[in-house]
Amino acid sequence: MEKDIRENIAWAQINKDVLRSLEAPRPLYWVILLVALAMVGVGVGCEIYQYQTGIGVANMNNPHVWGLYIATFIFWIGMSHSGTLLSAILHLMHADWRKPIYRFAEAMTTFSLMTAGLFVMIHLGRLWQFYYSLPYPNERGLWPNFQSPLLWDAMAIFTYLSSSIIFLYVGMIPDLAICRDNMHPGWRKKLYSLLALGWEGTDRQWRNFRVTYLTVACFLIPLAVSVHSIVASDFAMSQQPGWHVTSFPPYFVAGALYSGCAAIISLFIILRYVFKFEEYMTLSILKKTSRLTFAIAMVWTYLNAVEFASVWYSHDEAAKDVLIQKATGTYAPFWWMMIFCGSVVPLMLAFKRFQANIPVLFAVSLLLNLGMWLERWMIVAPTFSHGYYPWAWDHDQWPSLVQWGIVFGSFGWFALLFMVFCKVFPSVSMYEVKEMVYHRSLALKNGETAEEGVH
Amino acid sequence: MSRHHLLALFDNFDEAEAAIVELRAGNIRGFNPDDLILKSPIEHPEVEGVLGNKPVHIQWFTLVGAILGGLLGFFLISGAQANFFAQIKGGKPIVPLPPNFVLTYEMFILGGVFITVLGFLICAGLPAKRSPLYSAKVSEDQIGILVSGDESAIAALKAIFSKHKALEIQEEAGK
Amino acid sequence: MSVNNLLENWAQFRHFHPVDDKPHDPYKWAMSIDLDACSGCNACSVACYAENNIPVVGKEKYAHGQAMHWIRIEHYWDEDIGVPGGREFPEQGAQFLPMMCQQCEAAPCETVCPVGATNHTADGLNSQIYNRCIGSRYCSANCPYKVRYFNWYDYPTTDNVWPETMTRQLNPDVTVRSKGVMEKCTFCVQRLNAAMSTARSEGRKVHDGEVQTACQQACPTNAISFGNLVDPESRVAKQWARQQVELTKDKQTKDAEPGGSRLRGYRILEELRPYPSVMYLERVRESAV
Amino acid sequence: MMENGFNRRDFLKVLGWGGTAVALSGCGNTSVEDGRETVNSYVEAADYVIPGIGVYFNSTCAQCDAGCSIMGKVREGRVLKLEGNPDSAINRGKTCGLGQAGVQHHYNPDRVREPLQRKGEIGVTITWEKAYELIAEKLKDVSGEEIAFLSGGVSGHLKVLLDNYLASFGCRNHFVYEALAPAVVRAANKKSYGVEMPRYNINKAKVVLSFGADFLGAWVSPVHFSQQYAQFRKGVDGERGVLIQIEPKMTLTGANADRWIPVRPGTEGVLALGIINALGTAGGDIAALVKDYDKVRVSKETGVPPGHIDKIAALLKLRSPSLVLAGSAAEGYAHGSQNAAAINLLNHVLGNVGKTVEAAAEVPFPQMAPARGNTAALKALNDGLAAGKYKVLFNYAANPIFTAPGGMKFKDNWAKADFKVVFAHYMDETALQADLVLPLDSALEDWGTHVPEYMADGAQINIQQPLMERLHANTRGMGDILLALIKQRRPEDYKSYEDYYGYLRAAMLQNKAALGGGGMDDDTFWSETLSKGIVKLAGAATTAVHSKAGATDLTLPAATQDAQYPLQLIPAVNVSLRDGRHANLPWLQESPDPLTTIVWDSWVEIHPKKALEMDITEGDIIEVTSRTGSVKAQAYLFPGIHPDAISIPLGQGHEALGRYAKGYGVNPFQILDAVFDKETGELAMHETRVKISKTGQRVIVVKDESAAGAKQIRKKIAGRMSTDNVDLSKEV
Repeated sequence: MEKDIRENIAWAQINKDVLRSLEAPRPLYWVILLVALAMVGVGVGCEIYQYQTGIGVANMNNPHVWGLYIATFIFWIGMSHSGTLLSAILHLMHADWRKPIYRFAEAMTTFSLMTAGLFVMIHLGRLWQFYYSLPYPNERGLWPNFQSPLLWDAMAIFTYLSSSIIFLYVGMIPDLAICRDNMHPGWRKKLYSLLALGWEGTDRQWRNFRVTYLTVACFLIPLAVSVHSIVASDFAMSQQPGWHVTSFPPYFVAGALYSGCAAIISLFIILRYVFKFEEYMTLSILKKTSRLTFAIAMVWTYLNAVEFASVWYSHDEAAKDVLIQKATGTYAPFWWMMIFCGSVVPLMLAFKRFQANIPVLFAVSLLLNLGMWLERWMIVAPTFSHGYYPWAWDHDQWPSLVQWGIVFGSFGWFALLFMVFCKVFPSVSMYEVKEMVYHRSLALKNGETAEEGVH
Repeated sequence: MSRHHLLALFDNFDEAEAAIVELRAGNIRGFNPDDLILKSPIEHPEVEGVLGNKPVHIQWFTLVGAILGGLLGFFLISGAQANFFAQIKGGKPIVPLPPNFVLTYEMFILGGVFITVLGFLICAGLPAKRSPLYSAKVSEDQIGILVSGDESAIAALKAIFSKHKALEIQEEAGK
Repeated sequence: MSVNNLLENWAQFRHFHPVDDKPHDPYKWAMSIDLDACSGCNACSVACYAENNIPVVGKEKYAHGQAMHWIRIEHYWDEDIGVPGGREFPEQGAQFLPMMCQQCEAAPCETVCPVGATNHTADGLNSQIYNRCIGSRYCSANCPYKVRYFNWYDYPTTDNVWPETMTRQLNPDVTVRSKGVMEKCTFCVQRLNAAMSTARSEGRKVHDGEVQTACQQACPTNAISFGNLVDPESRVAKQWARQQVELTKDKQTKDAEPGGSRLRGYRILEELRPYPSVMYLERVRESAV
Repeated sequence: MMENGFNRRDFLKVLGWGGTAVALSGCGNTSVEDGRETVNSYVEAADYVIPGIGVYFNSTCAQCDAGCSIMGKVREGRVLKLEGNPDSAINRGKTCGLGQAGVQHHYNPDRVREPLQRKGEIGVTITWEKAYELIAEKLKDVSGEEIAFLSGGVSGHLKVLLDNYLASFGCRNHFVYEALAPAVVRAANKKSYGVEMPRYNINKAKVVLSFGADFLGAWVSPVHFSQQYAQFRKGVDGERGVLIQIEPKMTLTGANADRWIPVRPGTEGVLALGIINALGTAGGDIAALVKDYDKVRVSKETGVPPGHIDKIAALLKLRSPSLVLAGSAAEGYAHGSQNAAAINLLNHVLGNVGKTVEAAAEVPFPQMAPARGNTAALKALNDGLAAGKYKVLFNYAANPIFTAPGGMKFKDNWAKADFKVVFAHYMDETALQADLVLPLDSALEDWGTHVPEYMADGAQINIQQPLMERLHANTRGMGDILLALIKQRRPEDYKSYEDYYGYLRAAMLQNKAALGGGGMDDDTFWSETLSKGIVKLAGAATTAVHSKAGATDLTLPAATQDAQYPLQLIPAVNVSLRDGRHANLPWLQESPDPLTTIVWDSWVEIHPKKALEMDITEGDIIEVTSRTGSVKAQAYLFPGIHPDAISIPLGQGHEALGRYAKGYGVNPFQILDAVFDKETGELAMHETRVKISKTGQRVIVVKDESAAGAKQIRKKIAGRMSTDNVDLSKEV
């Protein structure tokens, strides 16, 4: 059996390999960065146009008051859940194969949350009044409406984003110290010195560090679940057919983990190549991630089926109409595409030969992400097109190029942030890889000793 | 009486552990076994037993933070509703419990996380000035044992370190 | 102090509305629309444009579904007309229906607004505060009737919406809404406020017929009645009472009568429990021809 | 809400009308001249000007000929909104959408603001003095017979002044033209009842049988009829009125009917006779007339199932009185007069005459009575122009180049007159072809008296008064222009009248006693008259209606087939746009057509069955070709039309008239054949036959109706009950 990591890898080598990623990536890195920058340019251009002209240029209308922005918002929120899955849940479960890959997954969490947050603002008709939705004491005595699921969203995202950043940062402190110790004097050294907070790896620091990390991880798990449940509440708490579904919160959480895992596979493959992390991001870990993704895909498929079945079995005519509309109406191609990408494509992952086949996995992960993006769109748009009030049905609304441009730009924005992060901070956790190597070599030694004892 | 600081670096972790055991058991005059600090590149829970009973208090910070966060959340929100939104919304009461519970929950977590991290910084003594006896090797692949003792104990300490194959022993005469 | 306030008045803050709340006093504005009288002529809609400074968006934006008509005239045909296997002609005519904000007592739009820009007023209106609105459009998303209209563009500065001389027609009692805010029928709140203010300064209540909404005033067939539901002598209150439609019910007692009620009053999508303030009277069809 | 307790003369003085010269502002409390606003002091404002409070002034709606009385809400010198005047017997405080949009004519950005003289292809701004001189010069060498004056319907003192002006040079060529007037019905009524327009008591009828009379939409006096209709629906003694509408294309009234019956276009008269036959109550020569119109034949010719005819007859017999109306769908044929006569005959047979068809009151000043517009006048003018009879042509309140049927070639003939003066609000199609364009005050800036063509209860004269100061300094009221012109001819007689206001006031005061002001002093009477906006004439004379049917020499032709042009074109009258003069009002353009909900465009209405035959779907651009011409417009599938007919609404398709009208839709007037009613010489609007073909292009129809196609999808949205199940007796 392949190993998750080579046990005899020298710790100094680990430092060297990871620190190299901060300085000398492959040329593809710069290509990605430039492409991302160009995409951001498109998005920003569209947003400036929309800001100045009015959100009507997105071609939304009555009843389609929400468009791709909200769908993409959910998509990015969903993507953020993978980091928590890998760093918090697997941490609690002592799955140590997460160690080489959790750092970038956490970074993904943070940056996809930031991207999602942007969409909330882009979506607003009066972006310049965004701060009205924040609960801050003011001389007018005005508060936001705490009953609104959108406000819960804001609170949850704020909590999640700040907790994620803290979690990411706290977990990175020992690595920052390594960077500090190894960098030549310069801005980087200053930055790392500042951020490392004087970490020396003393037993007191490690002791408190361990408890803190564990505690925050414990908080993060219910937080992550609550965040996507609350995003689901934006829909489930409303009265609209197709949204007012009890199973939405778990369904959203499953979808979030799913899309996050798929994104991790994509980024895994990219980082592995760009930063020459073949030693750490091994095929064995990839295989485990694929299996995890497959499992979550099946959970998602099940919850999807549950949603359809409960709608179908109910007497909620309006909700049933929306479901029929999804499957047979204007959105049918996208809906079936979603089913295909979300439920059929992951079946590939059940086959061993594909589980570590990089080209196949890359394609599959992109398709899964496409499927998950479509899923969010298929939650938002069909209900608007086919609500309670037949006079206000509109099956023909199509998002304008401005809308597509901003959605497109958001992927560039995410890639830009993520890639810059990976170049500035160690995207593989050095100290944890060392722990992994240490424990595995210990286990190996013990195993050998045990075997010797048998002989 | 001046105190001296010693930092010994080991690349064999078992030896380092053995050294600690010996230091603590040795009853060296002028050296308090609690004046021993382990510096390591990774976390060593198994060494902790050797280091003696050193409790962690972060969970108390967590508890207080979470409770405070939750209470603040609930009363801030309900108070704001009661004062400002003296208008009915959608047939719901002015202070509606389900949304307030959701927000209280979020604030509970937020308070918990923030105060835990605050507790971490306090308990771990961060941010800290780096001690003069520090080697970059400690963040790479070696374990450092930092001891401080009276001048009289130095020789005994050095002997124990050397016995356990310390790669390097740094010494500093402190205050 | 807010916590004191909270603790002292706790019971008051936990009242549910409208189900176990005190009735509105002294005003609860409500409407009733007789669909048998409504001829679908659109006069109400044009009057509403005139009264409430509603922008004319033009053909292109109308085509995108961005029309702003606060009150729209819908028509419904029998479902089996002009389709294969169905009847050839709509021999029963159409059923016209003026649809505007139903000023729900438990409005789905109110709870979801993140900034509290839409509220329930003491006289039973669903109000919209334009300068508080940030344009999240959640209210519209959650409106079952889809009667909220969003300012997709900055209409006051858009070409040919209010060019040079047209601006002088704008009603100074009503705001001209800018880009990015939600708007909807207000039951002509500017008229209500003026009437209530006059009545207050004269130490009395607004009496029935003293204030009319723009649509009601224009309606050539008097299909629209509007007034104070609290005042038992008002025409609207009498109509609601006669039709046995109760504001705080999601299922009217009369509908449980065996064989169905012989009364015409009903409210649209009542079963969703928004408790709308507009009662419609069913269209009548002659059975002899 | 009415506020009359102030001195009206102050108001007038403030508005610059108190007695100074015709024009200019200067002493007003606002000045909008040149787009500048003057800062006003409210310290010494007149007592009715309260900043922030709207004050209502009464006037008369000029949007159509119905003569509804309106109150304009005036605030800080601006008129903001029009409401109905509750004292008017015609509209009783109500208005239609068209009336509401009256302010948009006033504030329209495309109004003509200066007199324009043609110089080649462009219009050059000139002064009013120059314009008057030019007219005087052009009239100098022409005889009265060489002058023609084309106008829309006029009444009141304007008509008097106009008649006097034309008489001053012996001109008898006043052509009163309305493109959409019920002229054939008027003639038929005159024969059947002895009056052109009797009073129809819809509210007293238990059954209304309407042959294409869109009385809720655009026919005669829709706001008045809508009120009657509401009473009719409430019913007499709890018995709800029944409306049966018979027409080939569903109108708004048809959409409100209990039974809408599509009839083969042009066979309305046959059906009317068939119903008389089925009633079996007529005797004498009527019985003889209808004896051949048995159910089988009538059903075959009209396409109405025999069962329907029986049902209608049974209902009419059972419920009396009833009312039968002949509307524009029935009169628009070469045999339109015959159709109308046959329909009117039904009222006689049913004994409705004298009950639901009553004599209308008349204004005892024949010279003020409305000059009723028709299309025969246009034909006469057109013939004259074609023959080169007229050298100078005036045009007021009509847009003949837009509304004349294409078959008349009116635009070519128009050019044959040497000098054409157009009194215009806008540069419409006709004004564009003028040699001199004189800008008019809007209806909300002008003075006038109007005698409604259709009198509700009792006779009345409507007062029109300015609701605000002139928006543009260089426009003039039509009355003032006429006064200036007549002073050129008869300066002595008119020198005492400074302006039209002075003339009007003097003329009204002269007849003070007859106008109900006996015993009042002049100022009080005048002030009260203006404040009421209506002069009700108590005890005005009525002409009795004939209670006996007149001669019934009816000859109704059988429907013909035309293989080359298989479809009948029904030019539908849009409730808002009418003959196109309101197409530049954005509120109306954006107000959806009630039946199709289409906005800002024209469409070709076609029955789904026919569309299926021709493989046409909604939004296909189809070409409609008549013998006269062709137009292209989007198809709209609509089951409320006879499969042998198509319909295009009138009013769109402007090539001028400003930003809100130009370039939207098509103008079906262009393809109307010049066919005329045999008896009256009126244009037979529905007599054009067309063929249609697909062009292969398709558009998305811009409409309010949604993807659900106006269906309720199992929800109770627009509820409906049968009369069997409803208890209307105790309704409030």
